[in-house]
Amino acid sequence: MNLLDFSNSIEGYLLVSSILLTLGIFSVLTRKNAIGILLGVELILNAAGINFVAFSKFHLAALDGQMVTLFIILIAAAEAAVALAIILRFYRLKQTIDADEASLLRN
Amino acid sequence: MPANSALFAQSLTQWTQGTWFASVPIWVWALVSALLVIYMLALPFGGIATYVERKIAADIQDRIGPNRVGPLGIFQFAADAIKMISKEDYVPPGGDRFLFNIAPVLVVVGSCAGFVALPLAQYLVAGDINIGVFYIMAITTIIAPGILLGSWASENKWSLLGGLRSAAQIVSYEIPVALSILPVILISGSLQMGEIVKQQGWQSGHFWNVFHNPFTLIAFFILFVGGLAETNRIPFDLPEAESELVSGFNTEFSGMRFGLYALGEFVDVFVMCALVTTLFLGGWQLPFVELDKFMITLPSGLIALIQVGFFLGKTFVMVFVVMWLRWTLPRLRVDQLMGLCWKGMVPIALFNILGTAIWMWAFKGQSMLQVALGLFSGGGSSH
Amino acid sequence: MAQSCLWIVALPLTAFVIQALVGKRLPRHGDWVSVLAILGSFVLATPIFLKLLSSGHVNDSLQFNWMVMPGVQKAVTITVGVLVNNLTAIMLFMVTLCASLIHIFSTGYMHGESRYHLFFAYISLFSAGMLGLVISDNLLTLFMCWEVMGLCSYLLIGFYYQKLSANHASLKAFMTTRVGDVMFFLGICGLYYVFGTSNLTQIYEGIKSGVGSNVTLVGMPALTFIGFMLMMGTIGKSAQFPLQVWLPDAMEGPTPVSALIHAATMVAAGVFLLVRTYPVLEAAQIVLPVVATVGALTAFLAACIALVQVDIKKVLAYSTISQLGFMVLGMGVGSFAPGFMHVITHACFKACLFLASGSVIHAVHTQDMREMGGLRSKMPITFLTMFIATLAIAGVPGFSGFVSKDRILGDALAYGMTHPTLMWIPILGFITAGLTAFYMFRLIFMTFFGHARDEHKHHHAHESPITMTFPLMVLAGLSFAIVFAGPTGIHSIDANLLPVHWFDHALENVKTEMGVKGLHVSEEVEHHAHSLAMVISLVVAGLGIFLSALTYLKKVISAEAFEKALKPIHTLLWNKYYFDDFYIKGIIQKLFLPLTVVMAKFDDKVVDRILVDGWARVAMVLKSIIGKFDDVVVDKVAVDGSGTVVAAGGWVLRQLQTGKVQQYLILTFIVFGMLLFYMTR
Amino acid sequence: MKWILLVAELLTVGSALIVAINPNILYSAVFLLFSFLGVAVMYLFAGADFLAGVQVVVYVGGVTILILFAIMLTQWLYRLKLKDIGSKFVVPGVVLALGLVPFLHRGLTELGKMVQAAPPEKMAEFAGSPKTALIGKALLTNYLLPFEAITILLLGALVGAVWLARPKA
Repeated sequence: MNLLDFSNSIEGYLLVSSILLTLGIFSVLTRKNAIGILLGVELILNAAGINFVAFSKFHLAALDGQMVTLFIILIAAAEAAVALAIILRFYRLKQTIDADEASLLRN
Repeated sequence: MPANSALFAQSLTQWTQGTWFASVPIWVWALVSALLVIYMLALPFGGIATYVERKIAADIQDRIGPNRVGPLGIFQFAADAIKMISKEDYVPPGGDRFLFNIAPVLVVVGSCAGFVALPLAQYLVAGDINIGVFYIMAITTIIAPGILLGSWASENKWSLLGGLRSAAQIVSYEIPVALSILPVILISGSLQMGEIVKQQGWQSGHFWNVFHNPFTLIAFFILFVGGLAETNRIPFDLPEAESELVSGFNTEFSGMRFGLYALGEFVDVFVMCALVTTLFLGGWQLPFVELDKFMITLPSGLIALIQVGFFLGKTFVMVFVVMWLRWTLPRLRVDQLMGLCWKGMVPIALFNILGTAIWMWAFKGQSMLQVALGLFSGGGSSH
Repeated sequence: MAQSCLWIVALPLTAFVIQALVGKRLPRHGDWVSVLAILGSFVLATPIFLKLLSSGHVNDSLQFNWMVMPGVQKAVTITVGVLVNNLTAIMLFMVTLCASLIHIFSTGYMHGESRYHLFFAYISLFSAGMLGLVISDNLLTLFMCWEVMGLCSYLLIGFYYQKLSANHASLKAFMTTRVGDVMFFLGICGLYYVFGTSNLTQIYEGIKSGVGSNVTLVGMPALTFIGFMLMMGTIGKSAQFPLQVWLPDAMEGPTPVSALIHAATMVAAGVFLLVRTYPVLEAAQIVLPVVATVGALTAFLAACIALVQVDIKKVLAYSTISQLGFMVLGMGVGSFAPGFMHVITHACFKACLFLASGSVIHAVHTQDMREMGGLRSKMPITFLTMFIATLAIAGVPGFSGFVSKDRILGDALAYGMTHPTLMWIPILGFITAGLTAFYMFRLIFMTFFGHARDEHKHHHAHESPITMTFPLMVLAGLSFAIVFAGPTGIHSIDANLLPVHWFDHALENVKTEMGVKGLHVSEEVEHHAHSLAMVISLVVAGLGIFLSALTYLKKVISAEAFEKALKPIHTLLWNKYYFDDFYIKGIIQKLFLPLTVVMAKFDDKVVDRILVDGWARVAMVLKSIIGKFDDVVVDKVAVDGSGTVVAAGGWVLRQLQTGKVQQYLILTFIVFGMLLFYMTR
Repeated sequence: MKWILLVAELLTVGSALIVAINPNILYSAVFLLFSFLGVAVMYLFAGADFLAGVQVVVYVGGVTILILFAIMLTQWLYRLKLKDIGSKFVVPGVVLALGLVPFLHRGLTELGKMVQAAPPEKMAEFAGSPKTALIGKALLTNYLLPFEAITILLLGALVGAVWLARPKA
């Protein structure tokens, strides 16, 4: 059986993605915890991915959007790995992961 | 309608032309059959497997094993189930109740969801998704967070260590497993499990994928060992190493939650073995027999039964091997485990992919069997 | 066929790579790699030769683009490839045969040497170069292989690099051949200029259709210039007058090298170049007589020198030069087929001679014939084979040398009859033939007959191992006339007696397809000349043998007396006509050294003093001016001013940077919101 | 079948909400997982079967586990010091986020109107076709350069992460 052949409208996707983006921004801004910021970033990336996929089906009916989403996912994976490595390093340095503490380059 | 849908769905829609059945959309039947498969197969298997394992353990260790409940203690698992259900539902006070509750559910869901794509017979498959293999690989990854969260939620050093080990181990062994599946994908050119199985038939010329070429033979073993590691079975059961961590990630779990963990593990083992069977051992295909010949004569239901029989037979042989290993092999160290994965299996799996690609290119996708036959009959016989 | 030719070249090349990289670590220092490789080439070359024998005609070619260069009008595409015709087939067979035999010989001769593997690496590379030269269908790749062979010759002559003389000899060989090679390259450029290609087949076609007959280059007809240049290449490579000085010194190398490179193949490559480009030479009218003159002169002078040499290898070296002179002479007078045939026959018997001498040297550990003698009983196989080869080179009927040399002389005689002014060319040829017989038998007698002059060495002498004698036997077997023509080799008789004419058939075919006119004289003149030439050459050969027998065997005539009587000539010959002194003392010291001195003076006075130092002064003055400007204007005003400005701005902006990620993000998002507002308004 | 999509969307949004507002970073991570799953189902319904699989494998199997690891390694475990709302930017964050919603929705919906929807039969045909083979072809033809670039990027990220997180020398 093929799970793919259902017809629906694009607005739902757009709404969801915009909400995800908003929430992502929110959590990026309000978290003190660096990992929390990372979570927000992941949400934002997902919002972007949803947009691309939606448009690739409803607007183009072609594969391009999905390719972009694929690349987004891969880049997100790399970003998560590096970010978490950095966070661990930072933790080892300062015994905390409060993003505000990462201000050695201030002024 | 896509090619291989549920047998019930097809035949029902044929039998019930004009009745109200016909008005019911196809996916309902697919869903029904999926649920049937899961609840008629997964849960009983989980139960019986415990009993069988204990019996096998007893035989290997020259004991009698469970023999009280029922003849040969055959109802032991029912007793276990009752005991588990009736036990006190205990959550460690310092623990995190919410995570403690959802963790086992994640594990069970992750392992049971794999059933959906398993082709029990040519037409008896809940959902023959066109990314079937990939779907199973994906959905079984939910197990890892389940174990990790559960181990964390029960406030316990041993549990946490076990959970961390398990997560690391599962994430690492995802890679050789996926890489050793790729050769089969190269051969069959499809991720659809029904398709993969159909191509391993006797009539399609090349035999089971294990014997397709030397590299798939290696890949088969890598997939099997990696499956052992992913399901935390001996010799890779560091997450629940009794001698080091009390009982690993499920130390604090008791009652039905522990039951869920156990069920999840057994079902995961079954799914892994079924995956191995489907990809490499020809699934429901009968060896040396072209089933399509009989299709005309036999009733389709009987065919389905034969195929299911063969599928389950092969799968249970693999499961038996798993249990046998459990009581045979010692446990690895953590560094040995990771070393085996990253230094041993991943390179070999990559080499397999390359070799299979070269083989497909060199012999135009013929199996060793076909090549040999082609040699004897003079000239490559391409089906 | 062409592909197999590629393999023929590729095998020794791979052998070279293997030997050069890991040869030392292989068992037996990996000589088997080279031997197997060259034997494989031989096995591959044989079917081509057999096809030639059976069908009498082979022609196949293979081409692919090497480089495509954007030209002025149209893109210039340089194609390289393989051209297999009868010449190629014969040469391939000969070269692979000689090379494999000499490889086998070397396994015995070089045994226990240090840098054993390098020796085999070099000769493998050399074989690859020679075979590549033979099969290459255009002059560019031919030139490359030509240079590769030059390099190998250099490396192998200097193989015993501990010996100073060997170093000098290698340098001498390299430098001397350089002269010819540069000319040859100029010739290739000229061909490119005229025909727009370096592909031989296309050049043949162009010659047939008369292309370039009216093009002029550096003031003379282009084809003439090209012809001379190609001739210079030949002169350099196959040691013709006046560049013959390097070949005798090349004998510093190991004897198998002398046999392979400096007798059988490489020096013959020069003649092979003449053969390949023969249509061009014919089209250029006045080149061929010059070629003939050069050949005759070389043959005669070298033969004269060979009379007085006492080093066995030196004798052979000079005989090589003179035989090459014969070939060039043949080419010059237009006897195309015999000249090429002499290349082949000479390769066989000269390789045999050299290997035999190598075996002798191996036995007595000296190269001075005066210390040898009476070795016949000690080393019978060597003696027999060397004797056969000597008969061949001396031009005794029934042996291969006679066939080719007699025909060359016959054609030369006919040529002389038609052009009486050049009559002295055949005469020189005949004299040289006599001299050849004389000094060759002198060598034989001094080496093998008579009593042992050095008892010690004679005592220790012994027959060489089978690996060294087997090649001798094969090559001696190839020195019989029956291989190339009738049993006696006398053209006019056995033409109807027992026609063994594969060589002539092959050459006829290739002549037609190359469009070679060859020697054109009237029928009866030719027949007359040939019969006459046969008689004369028989007489002179017999005379030479007889005289040398009298002199060195029976001691009736005393060589010393002659030496006393003809002291000046002897010294002249002994010093090789002072050629080396002329080149070194004369050209290099008198010409080049003063030139370099003048150059140095010019560089010192003009370039350094005036240009460099003068410019320095100018620069000093400018510097001071610019320095002022820099201080006042640039530094004070521009740099410091802008610096203060930037510093102030930086202080202002720095207040923004709090190091708080989220604050930055907020700014970012505010800007983003403005953008959205602007866009969706 | 629409209701499955609806459930997925609700799951996504709801768990994203919890991710955003839950003070416990660990819960945020857990619900991020659910949100990812919902997004995967949405991909499935948008005709991106392969992408759904990739989403689950990479995010659920990879990123979530990484984040959980990081949390467990960096937080002081057993006195759950995980409460971390209360950065100074709550108010501007809330304002900014809420202020962004109308913009976004307006822009996106208008964009959705602006785009002329593809012809439905084409859309259905596209949505119905399995994507794996197509994506594979595209990766090796049109998207070869980005593909290679991504591989280099991943390699770099791998090495960099290992180097950053290496134990103290």
